[in-house]
This record gives sequence, C-alpha cells and structure tokens, in this order.
Amino acid sequence: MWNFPLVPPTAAEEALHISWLYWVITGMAIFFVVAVCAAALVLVVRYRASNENVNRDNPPESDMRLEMTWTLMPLVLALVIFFWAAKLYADIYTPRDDALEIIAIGKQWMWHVQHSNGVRENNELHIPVGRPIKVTVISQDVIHAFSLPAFRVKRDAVPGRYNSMVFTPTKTGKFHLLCTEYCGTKHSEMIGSVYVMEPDDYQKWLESGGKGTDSSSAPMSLEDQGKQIFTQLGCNTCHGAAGAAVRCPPLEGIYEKPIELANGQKVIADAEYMRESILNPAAKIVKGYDNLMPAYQGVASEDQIIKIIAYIKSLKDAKPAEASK
Amino acid sequence: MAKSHSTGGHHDAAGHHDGGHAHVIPSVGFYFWTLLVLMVLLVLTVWAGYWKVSVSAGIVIALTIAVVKAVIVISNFMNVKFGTKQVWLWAGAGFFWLIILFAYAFADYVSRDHWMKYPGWEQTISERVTSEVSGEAKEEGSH
Amino acid sequence: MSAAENQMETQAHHEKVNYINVRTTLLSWLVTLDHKRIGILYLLTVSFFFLIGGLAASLVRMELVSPKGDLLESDTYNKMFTTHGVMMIFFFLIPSIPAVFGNFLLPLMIGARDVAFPRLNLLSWYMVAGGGLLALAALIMGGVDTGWTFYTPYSSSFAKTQVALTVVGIFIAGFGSIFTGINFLVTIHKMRAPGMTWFRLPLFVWAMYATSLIMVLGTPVVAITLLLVAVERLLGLGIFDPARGGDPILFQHLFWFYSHPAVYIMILPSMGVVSEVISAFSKRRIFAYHFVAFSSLAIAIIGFLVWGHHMFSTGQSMYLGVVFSFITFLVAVPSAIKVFNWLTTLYKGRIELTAPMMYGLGFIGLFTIGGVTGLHLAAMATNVHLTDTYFVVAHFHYVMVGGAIMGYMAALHFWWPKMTGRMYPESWAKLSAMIIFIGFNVTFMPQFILGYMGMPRRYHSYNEEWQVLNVLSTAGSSVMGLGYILPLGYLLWSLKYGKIAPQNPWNARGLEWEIVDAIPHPHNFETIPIVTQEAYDYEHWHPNKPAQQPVIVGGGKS
Amino acid sequence: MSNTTQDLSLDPHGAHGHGAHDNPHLGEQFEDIAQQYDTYTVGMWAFIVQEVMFFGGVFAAYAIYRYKYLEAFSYAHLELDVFWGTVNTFVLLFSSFTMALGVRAAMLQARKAQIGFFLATILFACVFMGVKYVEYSAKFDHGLIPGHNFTLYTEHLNEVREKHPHVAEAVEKNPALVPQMELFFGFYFAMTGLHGLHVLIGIIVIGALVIRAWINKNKPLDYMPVEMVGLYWHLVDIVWIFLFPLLYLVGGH
Repeated sequence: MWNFPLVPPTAAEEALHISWLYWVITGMAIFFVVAVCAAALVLVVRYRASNENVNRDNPPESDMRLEMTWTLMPLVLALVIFFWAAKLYADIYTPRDDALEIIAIGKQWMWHVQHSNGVRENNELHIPVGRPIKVTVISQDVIHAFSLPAFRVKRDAVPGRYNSMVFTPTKTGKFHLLCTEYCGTKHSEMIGSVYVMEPDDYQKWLESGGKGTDSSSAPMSLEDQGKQIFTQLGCNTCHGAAGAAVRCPPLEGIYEKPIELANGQKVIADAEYMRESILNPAAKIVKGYDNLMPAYQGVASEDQIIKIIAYIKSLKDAKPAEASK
Repeated sequence: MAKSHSTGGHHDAAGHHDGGHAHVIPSVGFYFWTLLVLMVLLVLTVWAGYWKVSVSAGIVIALTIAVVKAVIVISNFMNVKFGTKQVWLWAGAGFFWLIILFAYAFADYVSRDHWMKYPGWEQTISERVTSEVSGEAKEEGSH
Repeated sequence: MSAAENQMETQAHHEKVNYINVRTTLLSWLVTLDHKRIGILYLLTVSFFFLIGGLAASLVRMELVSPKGDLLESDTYNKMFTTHGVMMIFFFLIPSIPAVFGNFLLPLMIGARDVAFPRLNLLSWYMVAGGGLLALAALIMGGVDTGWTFYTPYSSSFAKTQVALTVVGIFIAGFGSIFTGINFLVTIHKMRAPGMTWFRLPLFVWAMYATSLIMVLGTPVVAITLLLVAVERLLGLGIFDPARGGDPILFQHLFWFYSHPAVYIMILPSMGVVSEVISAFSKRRIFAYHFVAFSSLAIAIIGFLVWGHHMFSTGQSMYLGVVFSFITFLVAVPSAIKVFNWLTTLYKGRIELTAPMMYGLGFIGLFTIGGVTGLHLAAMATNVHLTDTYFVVAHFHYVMVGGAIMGYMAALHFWWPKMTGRMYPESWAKLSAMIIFIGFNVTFMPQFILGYMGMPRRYHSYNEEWQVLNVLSTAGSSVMGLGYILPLGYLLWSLKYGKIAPQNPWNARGLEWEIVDAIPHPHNFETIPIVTQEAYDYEHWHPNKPAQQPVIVGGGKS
Repeated sequence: MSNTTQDLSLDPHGAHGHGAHDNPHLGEQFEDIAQQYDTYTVGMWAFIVQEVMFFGGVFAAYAIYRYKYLEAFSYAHLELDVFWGTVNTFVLLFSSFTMALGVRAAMLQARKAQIGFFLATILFACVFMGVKYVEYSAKFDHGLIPGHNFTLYTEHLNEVREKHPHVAEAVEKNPALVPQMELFFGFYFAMTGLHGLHVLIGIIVIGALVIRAWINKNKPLDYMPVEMVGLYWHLVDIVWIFLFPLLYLVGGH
C-alpha cells in the first residue's frame, strides 16, 4: 500500500535534462508559493484589526522601485527558463540522422510499431539502450499522442503528417507507452510497454523476429517488404525499368537530398515529401519531368507508404542510375 | 466627503460624451461622389482580375483595392469621418485584431515544414537551401 | 448618529421600494430589464449548471478510485468528463462572475442607472440559459464524448454522439457572452457618472473591462469555428478533415485563439473581486492602483498572443512555438505584479478576517500555485512531457477552481448583503471557506504528481501504481464537494432567517456601498452622483466611526 | 459638396435635463439624448468588431487553404460566374448608397424620402438574393455541392473541358486536386451562405424600420435605430467587398 512511486523513472538522457529543468522550475515555484503564503500569513496576523499595538502610520500608496523590482525579477527568471526550455525542446524534436529509426502508427485504439528491419509489434516497443532512437509517428484516423513518460517525450500522431522525436535510453527495463490525446471510447486502453534492452539482447530479439510479438517467423526487413510492395503496386514498371529516368526521376540517392521542382522551388526529398508524392504525385513535380504518375491516395496504406519510403531510403547511397546519361 | 449631491450641473468630461452632440449630415452630393468612386474601383477590381499576373500578385492587387473600397465605405457611408475618436478606435480595433489571428496562423503554415527539413535555428532557411543545393551541384560537377 | 439608530433606519429602508419587492410575479422577473434582476437570474442559472457539472465531476472522481474501469462504461465515462468540462467552462465559469456580479454591480459601481442596453442584456441571459439547456438536452439525448475541446477530426468525423447539438448550444451561449461583453464595454465607456474618471474606477470595473474585451474579440472566432464543425458533421464540408484535404491543426489554432484567452475571462473577474475584497477588509487603498488596473489590460491583450502553447506537441512550426512560449512567459509578469500588490495592500492595514476575506486570501494562495505551475507549461521542453496529463488538469483547476471559483465565492459572500439584504451566518461561511481550501488542495495536489509520472487525462482506467494518489484525490474532492454544498444551505437559509443587513455591513467604500438603500432601488440612483474621489477612500476611516453618512441619495428621497 | 451641421437633439428642454426624462426617445438609463447617441454608436461599433472577428475566423481558414492549395483553388474559382458576382457587387454598393441616403432622410425627419430609400435598399437586397439563388442553383445543377453532389470534376469532366480545357487536363493528370476543389466550394458556400444570412437579416430589419416609419408618419422619430441598421448594412457590404475578389477573381482568368 505505501509502496508507490511519486516520480517516473528517468530512463533517457533527455529525461535527465528535462527532470533538471522540471525540478528547477518546481523549486522556484515552491519558493514563490511559500514566500507569498508566508507573507500573507504574517501580514494578516500582524495587522489584524484587533491588534492596536502596531504602527499603521503613513501606509505607502505605491512605490515605483518596488514595482520595478517585482516586474523585472520575474521577467528575468522567466527569460532564463524560456531559453533553457526552448533549447532543450529544439534538441529533442529536431530530426537527426544518426538515430535508429522507428515508426509508430496510431489507430483507434492501438499503436502499431514498425522497425526498420521489418519487425512489427503492436502496443509494444523494443529498443536498445544507449543509442539515439528516432520515433516518427503518424495516425490513420483521429489525433493520438505517443507518450513515453519515462523518457519525458511525447508527440502527437496527426493524420496526414509525420511528427518525430529523438531520445537516448539510458536504462534497461520496461516502461509505459501511453496515448495522451483523447481519441474516443477506448482511449485509456491505447497503452503499451516499451522494453529497453541491452544492444546484444536487442539484436537477438530483432533477429528472432520479435519474439512475443504478432509476427511468428523471421520477418523480412522493412526495405525488402518495401521492395515487394513497390512491385505489387506496380511502381517498378516505371521507376524500376531500364531507361526509366526518361519518364521519371531516379529514386537512387535522392532520399533527404535537395531537389528542384518544375516551378523552380527547391525542397528536400524527405519522408514527408515522399509520402505526398506517392499519394498525390502531381503536387510537386521534379524539374524536367512530366506529370505522369497516378495518385495512390486511397490505394497505398500508411503502413505500405512507410515501407516504400524505407525501400527508397535504402537506395540512398546507391549512385544515381547512369541510364539518364 | 467622498461624493456630493448632484444638483444637475453640466457634466464634466468623465464618461458621458466626447464633446458636443451636433451631428454632421453629409449632403446628397457627398454620398453620390462616394458611390461613383466605389463604382470606378469596382470596375478596376474586375479588370484587375483579368490581368496576366501571378496568383500572389493578383491577391495583393485585389486585396489592396478591396481595402481601399472598405475604407471608403467605413469613412464616408458609415460616417466614421465625422465620428468621435472612440469610433475611430473601434473601427480600427476589429481589423487590427484580425491581423493578429491571420499573422500567427499563417506564420505556422509558412514556417512549419521548414523546421522539419532544416534543423538548426541558427541557420536561415534560404542559406541552408542554397548551400545544400550548390554543394550538390559541386559534387555532381566533380564527377 | 448612533449605531442603533442606524440600524433602525436600515430596517426602515427594507420596507421601501427596492429592486426585489418592486414587482413580485414570476413574469416580472422573466421580462425584467433591471441589470440587478438579470444578475440574479444569472446567479440561479449558473448555479444550476454548476450543479450538473459538479455531479458529472463526482462521477468521474468515483470512477477513478479504482484503476480498472469498473463503475462506468468507458463511453459513459467519456460523456461524463465532457459534460463536466462543457457545463463548467461554457455555462458556469465564463458567465459566472461577469454575468452575475458584473451585471449586478457594474452600473452601481460607476454611478449609472442601468447598463447601456438593458434589452440586449436580457437577451444575453436567454441565450446563455437557452444554450445551456440545448447542451443539457444533448446530454439527455445520449451525451457527447469529445471532451470540451472538440478536437477534430474526432469531433467532426468520428464521434457518433450529439456533438452538433452541443456545439449549437455553445454557439448560442457564446453570442450571449459577446453581447454581455459589448454591453459592459459600452457601459464603462459611456455611462460613468460625472467625475468617475478612468482612474477612479473600482478595480473590479477595470477587470470587467479587460474581460469584456476578450469576450468581444475572441468569442466570435470560436463561434464560427464550432459552427464549421457542426456544418462539417451535418453537410460534410471537410475543412478540418484530413481525409478530405482539411487540416485538423487549423481547428486547434482557431479554437485556442479564443479558448486560451477564455481562461482570462474566468480569472480576470476574480482578480477584480479580490482587489475589492482585499482593499475593503484591510481598510486600505489598494497598493499601486495603476499597476493593478493596467495589469488586467496587459493580461487580456498578451493573453491573446499565447494560444500556441497548447500545441507544442502537435508539430506546429518550431519557430512559432518559440514565439508562443516566449510570450507565455511574459503573461507571468502582470500576474505576479497583481499578487505582490495585493500582499503589499495588507501591509499596515486593519485586517478583518471575514468570510469574503478568507475566500480572497484563499484565492491568492491557490492562484499563486496555479500561476507558478503555469511556468512548467510555458517552458517548451517540460510542456511536452506534461501536456495532456493530470499535471495540466491540476494546473488549470488551480487557476479556474482555486482561482476563479474562490473569487466567485468571495464575491458571493461580499455582495450577498447588498443583493439580498440579509446577512449569512459568518462562522458557517468561514468554515466552508476552510473546507473548500483544504479539500481543494487534497484533490488537486496529488494530480500534479500523477501528471509528472505521466498519467494522461481523460483516462477511464489507469496503471495500478497510480491508485493511491487517485484515491487521495477522490477523497479530497468529496471534502471539497461538502464545502460547496454548505454555502448552498446557509445562503438559502439566510434569505429567510438571516440578520437584516445594514446599508454598509463591511464599512466598505465604493458607490455600491454608499447608496442609502441596503437593497438597491430599481433605478439605483434617484439623481446621478457626482464623484469626487476614487473608490478606495479609507484614509479617514476609523474603527469606532463606521461609514460616513451615506451621501448618495436613492430610493425615493432626494 | 456641402455638409450641414445640425443639432439633432430631440430633447425639447435642451441637452441637460437631468433626471427629467420627458423625451419619449430617451432611454431610462441615459441622462440626455447626446449620451444615448454616443452609447448606441459605440455599441454598434463594438458589435461590428465582433462581426469582423466572426467573419475573420472563416476568412483566416480560407486564406490558409488558398495558400496550401493554390493550384486547385485557382482552377475551382473558374466555375464561379464573374458576371453575376460583378452584378451583385454593384447591387450591394448601390444599396449601401440608398441606405446612406435613407439614414440621412431619417435624420432630417423626411419620412417619405426615408421610406422610399429603404424600399429601394430592400429591393436591391432582394435582387442580390435572387442572383445568389441563380448562382446556387447553377452550382447544384453542375454537381458542385461539396459532400453530397460533387461530380463536375469526375463524372462531368467534359463540361469543364469545353470551357476550361487546361483545368480538365490538370484534373485528369492529378485527381488529387478534386477534393481540394471540393474544399474551395465548401468555403464558397460557407462564406457566401453566412453573408447571405446577414443580407436576409438585413432585409427583415430594414423592413421593420419601413413599417415603423410608416406607422409613425407624422411623429418625430428617433433616428438612432435607423443609423445603427445603416451601419450594419454597410458592414454587410464591406464583407462582400472582400468576398467578391477573393472568391471570384483571384487566380486569373
């Protein structure tokens, strides 16, 4: 009964930073609350109407120096906290390349997690300790939020767009995975667990195809599955065939590289761009090409899109096909 | 004594009215000329709609003419021209507040995606794009 | 004049015409144009909605006693917290102080016979009451389960409950609130008595001015937004539906453009009340009047520029997020100024710890906690961890219940004698103030801890390790509930059995206390007073020489 | 042009009859007619601020989608008829003119002229609504009703091809434009519908003023309600001044 926690586990580098920030603000908060309450108490007792033995002469009407003090003091403190917190936020929610990529799809009412080697799991997330993890979230229906209190990170899973966060687990163990954006009837059952494992264990777990998850056999890697879907949906008839580059831009090596569009605009060919270009290819046509590709809106699921993008990403380091020359 | 009897003297400047209550009644001609100017602007609006300009330029032109028309209606038809300072203030307040809503909401949509693509807030977006694109060009050139 | 004579005279006043006894039929109340009667109508209405919202809250807390969702079905639970939120926010907190006390007091405080537009005022009441009844009808016809925030696309495309009806109810009540705001703004601008300059206005009036600004500038935006949600449900518009090319985040922008400032609609009037109460029971001019007055305006205006801090985890633009976070920190400054100035007002005062004063001091304590925990949420990095958890729930309850409702209770006890002509039993009132204060802290302090541990809000079932704190919270809420039932009892009791209230029971300053009538005359003032000084003239106050002779003539003699 | 300045106070005892409410037009809560006038004017302007924010919310949403779906919106607006839009703008501007003259007549207590101008205003407003009816039913026939019957760009694409071949071509290449164009028409109906509702309310209120003037033909009347309704009517005009180019014109032809 009396053995219950009052703080969440601190299981990531980011969690440590945020905890520091949290407790500093909390310290300030407690200081102000105690100061205000104590001052009120002392003043109420001392200047109670029945106490005639107290000097009430010349009560001040206002005092500019005092006002400036308690205007500027909170302002300066607030600014310090602001910069600290904003910097920390930028570090965690800016995508980076060196992290292990994991994709989570939210749907009413479960989390569907996809590892880069193709292992899938539902309402569970297995990750190795000591390595930056980038979780990208998206939703299939309503807005959910992917919350990992032990790591102090959270991101809304918004339908139609990717959001991501980066954290580096420092402790092994089992932690909560929660949905924090209200999403309907079984909102409170949209929960799961995060298992942080030693890198070796994680490797074994991956190779076993995620024991204890819904996939029984050793899975194909995400890129391989992507390649399969690439064929299934007929993408390869244009993008894969020899001389394809005449009709469509080469996919090799374009991932996260800047490209120029037909209208002269320059964009980075990142996951968000790829997703849009699969669902609605005409939106951003690469310079020098015609709008020939059919739209896959309603054809490709979020799950399939993720795999196709993984496949295209695997072509990242390949040299652009020489066919165009 | 804090307050005293009101004996019905002239009100001081506290709250009741900003000066006199004599009202300007504009002449029929004034309204007529206003209408004429609005009609000319209407023709201009429609004509401008057929100019061969980019969509954004078209929006700027159309909105500029619309703002001029609105200001004329507000000042002449709605008699703000002859109104008290407070009426001026109210007439401006709504539009000013609307600009806040527009500015913030738009700022999100214009800058939202850039963040995801260009990490690092010390570098401006355009710098980043040009450096990466030109870097790419150089690489290709060296091949 | 001796105190006894004074008393006799006050009793005589009770037989005079006042706004209550001038007409007594039910119809005379339903078609009244008297701002004081409309204030009373609002008092009854919001009390009713408070009761509904409170019942829903107690069901929610009961469910959370055990980690498994065993008391209510999950859908029922979702409908209950939605009912709680919708009723409390749109039909209790937003109309509470502005519509009840603003209506009753504003014209009295500035020396006017009524608000600028009495018919519009009555219409506002019908709109708020009617809108509330529509929302209630939606509850009876199956309920709503979207949460009071109505986030799209859940509310627009997925929820199968009575969203449209509720939203229309809120829309109608919203226009009631807009009309109240317009009425107050114009009343303050144009109806002040001669000599009642801007810097002689009571601070409550300043607070009402700031509140009304928000009502007029913000409410229309949420009205149109909710209307679009209803239209989307009924006609399939698609503006907020990602499946049809819409953007669900746009809804959040438009929604919070109003709904963040709406928090200040709730808290600013309470701050105004506390300024009045602290000054009256310290028998001191409020310290640094100008700073307190302008901080209200500053909060109202800056409060419009911070709505994005509700959206740090949605993937809104990082640049914009930084700006929103920065401005959010700026709001802390005027709030801090107010708290420090109230404290300094106590210094060298002559403090009487009456029931309204206890509520007022309670407000300062609880609002301070609510305010400083706002820093955790203004800071971007901690915000993301805490958002949508019980930390946020605790934070806004400290502001809205600890702040706004404590202020409301302070106002109710402070002006009760003026409204009803009766005194309530003081010791019972003090007891209930204490019970509410303790019960409140026991309810919501554990929720800060739960939130930091990550317990999400709107959870029907939860992890077992969070049970102890949840049980504590539920226990606290039943204590708090008792604290709210007590006033219902003794205030009703006082209507019949309470001591007849003297004309100025607190020896307070301000026009509303200085009219000769204990209960105001239907027209407030026979002749409009000429004001020569501000409302906090306690300089010549002496304990044995109660209130200077009332000088503002009303009720029949001049 | 010569503007006349005139004391319009209807208070027979001059401006400052305190407590003496012998002016039948003076509200009980006011001290004198000047205060009442100022109060009503400021109140009406505060209401206009409210209206600006109300329309502003949907304008902001429209602006954002115009930015997001630049291409689709530029195609979709071609289905709106600039001719009828221009006619309606003309009609509304003219009705604002007759409204202003009506208010002027009311101030001068020229009852017949006031009734005439107001009837003209109502007539123009009805013409506006009639044109809107024509436009709406055309949209309905063409399958441009979002959510229910949005088939122009799918089933009846050939109709589009006749008038705007480049649009048909673009839609064929990129069917994803269709839901975006649907969104445009969603905004079109939401915005013009909301505006039309305001016109309708205007007609009713102006009608009430005509009846009021008719009944009290020979009595001096308080012109304040007239002036307030005038302000409202001009606001309705201003909203249309923005709606017309943003919906009908911007995006090229």
